[in-house]
Amino acid sequence: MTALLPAAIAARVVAAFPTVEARTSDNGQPWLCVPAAVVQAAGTFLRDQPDLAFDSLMDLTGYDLLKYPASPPSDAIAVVYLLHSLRHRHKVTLKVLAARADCAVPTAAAVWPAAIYFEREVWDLLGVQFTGHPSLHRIMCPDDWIGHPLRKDYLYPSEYQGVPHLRDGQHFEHGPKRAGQAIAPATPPAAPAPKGPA
Amino acid sequence: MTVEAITPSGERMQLNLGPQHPATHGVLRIVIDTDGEVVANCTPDHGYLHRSIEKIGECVEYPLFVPYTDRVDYVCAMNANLAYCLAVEKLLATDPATAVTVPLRGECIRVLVAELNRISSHLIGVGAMAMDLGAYTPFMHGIAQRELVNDIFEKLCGQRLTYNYVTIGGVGFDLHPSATAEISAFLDKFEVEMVRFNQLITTNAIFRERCAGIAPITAAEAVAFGLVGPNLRASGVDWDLRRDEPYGIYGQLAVRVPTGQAYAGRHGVLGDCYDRYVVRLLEIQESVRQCREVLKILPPAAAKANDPQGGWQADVSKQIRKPPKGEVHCRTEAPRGEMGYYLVSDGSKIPYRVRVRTGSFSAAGIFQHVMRGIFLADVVAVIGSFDIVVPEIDR
Amino acid sequence: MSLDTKPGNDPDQQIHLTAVDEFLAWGKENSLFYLLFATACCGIELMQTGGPRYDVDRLGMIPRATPRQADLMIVAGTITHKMAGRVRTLWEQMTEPRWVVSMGSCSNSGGPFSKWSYSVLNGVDKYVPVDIYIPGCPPRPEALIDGVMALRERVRMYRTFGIREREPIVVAGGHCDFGAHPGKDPVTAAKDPAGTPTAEPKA
Amino acid sequence: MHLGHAVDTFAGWLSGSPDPAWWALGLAIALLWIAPVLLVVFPIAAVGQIIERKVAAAMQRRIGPNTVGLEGPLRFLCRVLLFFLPRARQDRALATFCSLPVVRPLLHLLQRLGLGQLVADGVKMLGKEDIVPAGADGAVFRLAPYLALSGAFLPFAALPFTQHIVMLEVPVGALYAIAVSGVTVMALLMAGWGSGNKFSMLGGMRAVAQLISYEIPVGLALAGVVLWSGTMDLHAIVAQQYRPGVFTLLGWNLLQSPFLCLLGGVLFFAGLAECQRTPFDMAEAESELVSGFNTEYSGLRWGMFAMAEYTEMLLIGALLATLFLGGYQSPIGEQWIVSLPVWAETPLHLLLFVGKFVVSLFVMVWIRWTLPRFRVDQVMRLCWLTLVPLCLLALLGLALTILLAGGTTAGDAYGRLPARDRLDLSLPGHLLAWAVPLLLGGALLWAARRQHGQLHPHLRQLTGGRP
Repeated sequence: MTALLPAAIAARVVAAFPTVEARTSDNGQPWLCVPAAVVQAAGTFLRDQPDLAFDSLMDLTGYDLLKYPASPPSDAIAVVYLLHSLRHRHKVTLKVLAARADCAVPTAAAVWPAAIYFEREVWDLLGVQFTGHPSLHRIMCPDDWIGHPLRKDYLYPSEYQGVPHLRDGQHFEHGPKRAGQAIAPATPPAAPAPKGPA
Repeated sequence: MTVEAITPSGERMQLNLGPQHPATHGVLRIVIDTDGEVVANCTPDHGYLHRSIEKIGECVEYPLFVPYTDRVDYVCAMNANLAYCLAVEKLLATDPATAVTVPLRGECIRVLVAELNRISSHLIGVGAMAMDLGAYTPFMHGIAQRELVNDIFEKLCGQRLTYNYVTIGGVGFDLHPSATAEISAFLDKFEVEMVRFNQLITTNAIFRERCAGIAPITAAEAVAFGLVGPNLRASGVDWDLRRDEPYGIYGQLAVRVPTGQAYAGRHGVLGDCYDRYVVRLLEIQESVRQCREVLKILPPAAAKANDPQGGWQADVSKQIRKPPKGEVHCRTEAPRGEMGYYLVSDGSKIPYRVRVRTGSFSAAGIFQHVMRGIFLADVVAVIGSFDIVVPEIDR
Repeated sequence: MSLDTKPGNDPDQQIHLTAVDEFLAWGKENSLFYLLFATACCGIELMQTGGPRYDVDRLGMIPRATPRQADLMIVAGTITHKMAGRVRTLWEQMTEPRWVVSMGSCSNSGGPFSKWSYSVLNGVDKYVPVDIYIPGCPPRPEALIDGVMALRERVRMYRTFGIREREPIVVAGGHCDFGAHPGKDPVTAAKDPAGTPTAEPKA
Repeated sequence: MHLGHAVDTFAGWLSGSPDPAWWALGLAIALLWIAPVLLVVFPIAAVGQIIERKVAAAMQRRIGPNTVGLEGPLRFLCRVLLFFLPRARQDRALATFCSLPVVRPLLHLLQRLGLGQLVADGVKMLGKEDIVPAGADGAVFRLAPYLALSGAFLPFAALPFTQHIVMLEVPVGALYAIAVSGVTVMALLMAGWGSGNKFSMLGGMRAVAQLISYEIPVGLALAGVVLWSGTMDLHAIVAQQYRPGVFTLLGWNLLQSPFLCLLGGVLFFAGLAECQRTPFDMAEAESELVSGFNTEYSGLRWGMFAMAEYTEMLLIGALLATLFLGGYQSPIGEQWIVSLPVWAETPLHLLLFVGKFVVSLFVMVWIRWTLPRFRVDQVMRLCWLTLVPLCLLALLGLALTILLAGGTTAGDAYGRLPARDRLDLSLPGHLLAWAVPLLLGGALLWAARRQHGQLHPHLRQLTGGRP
């Protein structure tokens, strides 16, 4: 039951997987930048090594780096794995920077079954394709929803199944110009707004 | 007897449980393949209450997001506020220039209201499970007790359900003068009521028979599927963030952690529905004890709000406008398990990314794995035993 | 037993009912079974209203699980776009003398989520004709009971055998028009889009 | 003398000739013959729904319906009776009538008791839209409520309300009651199938499984009483339970033998299952099947199902009273009542009989609001693995008791002389007849409790020491 320091964990992982790179965030939080190809192997390694024993996946989430003020600005989507070991009481953060064009990351569902639901949410809200996931389909938005809402360049829908999203032609005059909430141009309603579910 | 043998796939039909159904605690829909009595497979369908709270996190300044955390888990809004405020304070603490120290009285009030809200949240969880199995009276007694907690919170911060009371740097208002007397009076009366509640339903033979040995979850499965809180402790895993990763003044309180021990007697299995039910009841008793402990170490109120000893709210207006750039992960023990916030800040006064990880989300993740081969009537018991709240799943 | 005027009930709206209409309306008014339809935070307040302290059972209101046996649908909580179709189906499955109370600002107009949320429906009256709007987030049980009292005004004027008009009134007084919302006129808007037999209430 | 004579004399008096005309007979039947059911059972079943809501509210620290007064129906009567007055005057007349010294407290009491709510619910159901779902099997869907009501009301024909008031004097009254109450099974299946809805179908199938299997224990419990009293005629059974002396209570079948006591309990619980009351109400389990077989019913049809359920509860209470609790006889001082003239004795007996099945209605409502419900397989296991064996054991015990007491002599045609009259048990005989079964039962219970009732030590801490 010995809690390893983050540096020691990073050293162990880098020793086992040379392509992994140990970095620290802007406010000093250490994390490991893992290339997509190595994620599953690194996951099983972290879970099965007796002195690491990362059996509990605290959280698996992601965020869009498009508008993050980094020195080499990147438009990748970061998939974050927050791991914790119940036995040794130590934590580690893995990040996979998936390219925006065809962001695909191998699934971690085989390593931690908890990842099944987390990955479905990241696919639904950020559009990261998890290859090998047992049932990758939208979990939050309706199945016929267009776009992935948590991306920074996401435009709000003007209507859904014929029912206007906003109230009576209201629009975001002083609404959230922040974080890209400009409203998508309303598709000219061909027929009078049909009512009720399609 | 494999599931295939019990319900050959030819005779199955699809049954819709929800999204508007008395037993699904809100708008959760579960499509069940069953032959009428035995469930062969179930696929939960979420998103009916997806209010895009994480996207709102990217549009609203730090302090203005607190009312939305109430609505992530409205049954225990105080704990939800506390989780977010602790995460922001931890983000500010990563840069010594913007560090914030919460006055001691503010910390004590935070733990006091969090534990009181845990009691009222467990009352709904436990009462709803009894109602799903057909006993309406215990639910009404639970709601009667909840009203008393609502009265205390209403006098404290003017709201009955979504409080917006815990703020970044402390709590919104100080305790009104008669608060400590009222709370201890409520706790004494409440313990007598809980004994009657338990005599009515907990040791009832039919209730035990309905919950014993249903959907048992082993410790390894619970950890692998990411179960947290009472659902995890019911499987025998001795893990509670208030004791193992203490935040606020939980370090000074003696936190005792009840875990599942096959309470249902003959048919009972470790980690079954009855264990999850009893662990919540034991946690209610623990919360009552912790509230009394906090009332003892509560320092007297000082004149100024940001007095380090007797104050209740540190002044954070300067720090909150220029938070440090970077990310932080902070988790607290909410009644439905670990509520973890992953904040990414780009230095501006609006967070770059706010991610909420809740207990009900992983509980919903294990439904499909657990509900194979059980009876249709047990699906209701299993949903009730996980004490899920739909906005925690859908956010 | 004069009809004391309440906000939204201007005197020239008094209409005389025949004795039988009046008697049937008295029956409807005093036994409104509400549909168990709690989606979000207002659902918890709805349960508290049915609980021991406020007890709407005193007024003859008991929760019913199936839309067939419910007279009143209290939309308690946020309605998202994914859920909106179900609200419409539930409303269509309710049997005729039916009323809709929109409880809480989320169902009135999207509430705290109306501006920045992409998935919340701004107002349930885009899908179902609403009779009473109760502001509040969540409204107190007293506000809900006051809203039900205002609804009983309308139920008291319900003509079983005559033509019926529907005009939404806001509990907080003052008639505020919410603009042309498609759900306003049930007769024209209520064509059954799917046209499928409602064999199974998607309850 | 039973109602049939009364109907003939009344019809004869109406038409003036000993051979009554068809219309006089019809009118007499309508007024007199169905009076027990129409004037006694029907209103009490209606009031039963308000008893349920008031008792439930009392148990849940609520108040229950108390704000709905009777001004609606009174105003309607006032409009109809005083049609010649303008509305304002009619309202003023009604106001003065309502403020009379006696009327005002009475109306207030009825309002507080919830009678107004009862009328309001009924009136609302009248005005409710009555739809038949598109996918439903129309004829079956429409017929089901009437069958359910008839299945609940028919058995009351054979039950003796008092010595003189019984609708159908048949020598096999007990068998008739059980046979006719089988109709409700078919009604529930028709409702389940007719609604064309998956939830109703499930509810219907569960109802059929439960009702059919619980008719066996009810039948066996009945057989026990028939074995003991030697006859199926309900009149004779009630008459046998009379014992002179102050405590006629001791004559009741329930206290004759522990086996009969056991059969009484079995009849009550099997009766609970017959009318799908918690803890046996999975057929209309609120939380699982939305509302079971009556999911699709609305308006008056649903009201009929509710009325049938409450009438079924009253039926079980009446059967229990007739077979085990001395029918219309009072527990104490039946001698004095029997000596009263007919016009005084009949209302007293009627009141006693009604009192007994209203008490059983209250107990059923009490049980409903405390216990959770069983699962389907637990209900079946309880029926076939516990209730039926218990009944068989009790029947065996009864037969042995009668045999040991020299009840039947060779060549003696069974049934001519009720077993109880031949049973001249002396004091030690009675002690033996009671002691042995009680000891046996006590041992059985103690073993079961030791095996089942083990409470985990932590649970004692929750329930303050007492399980």
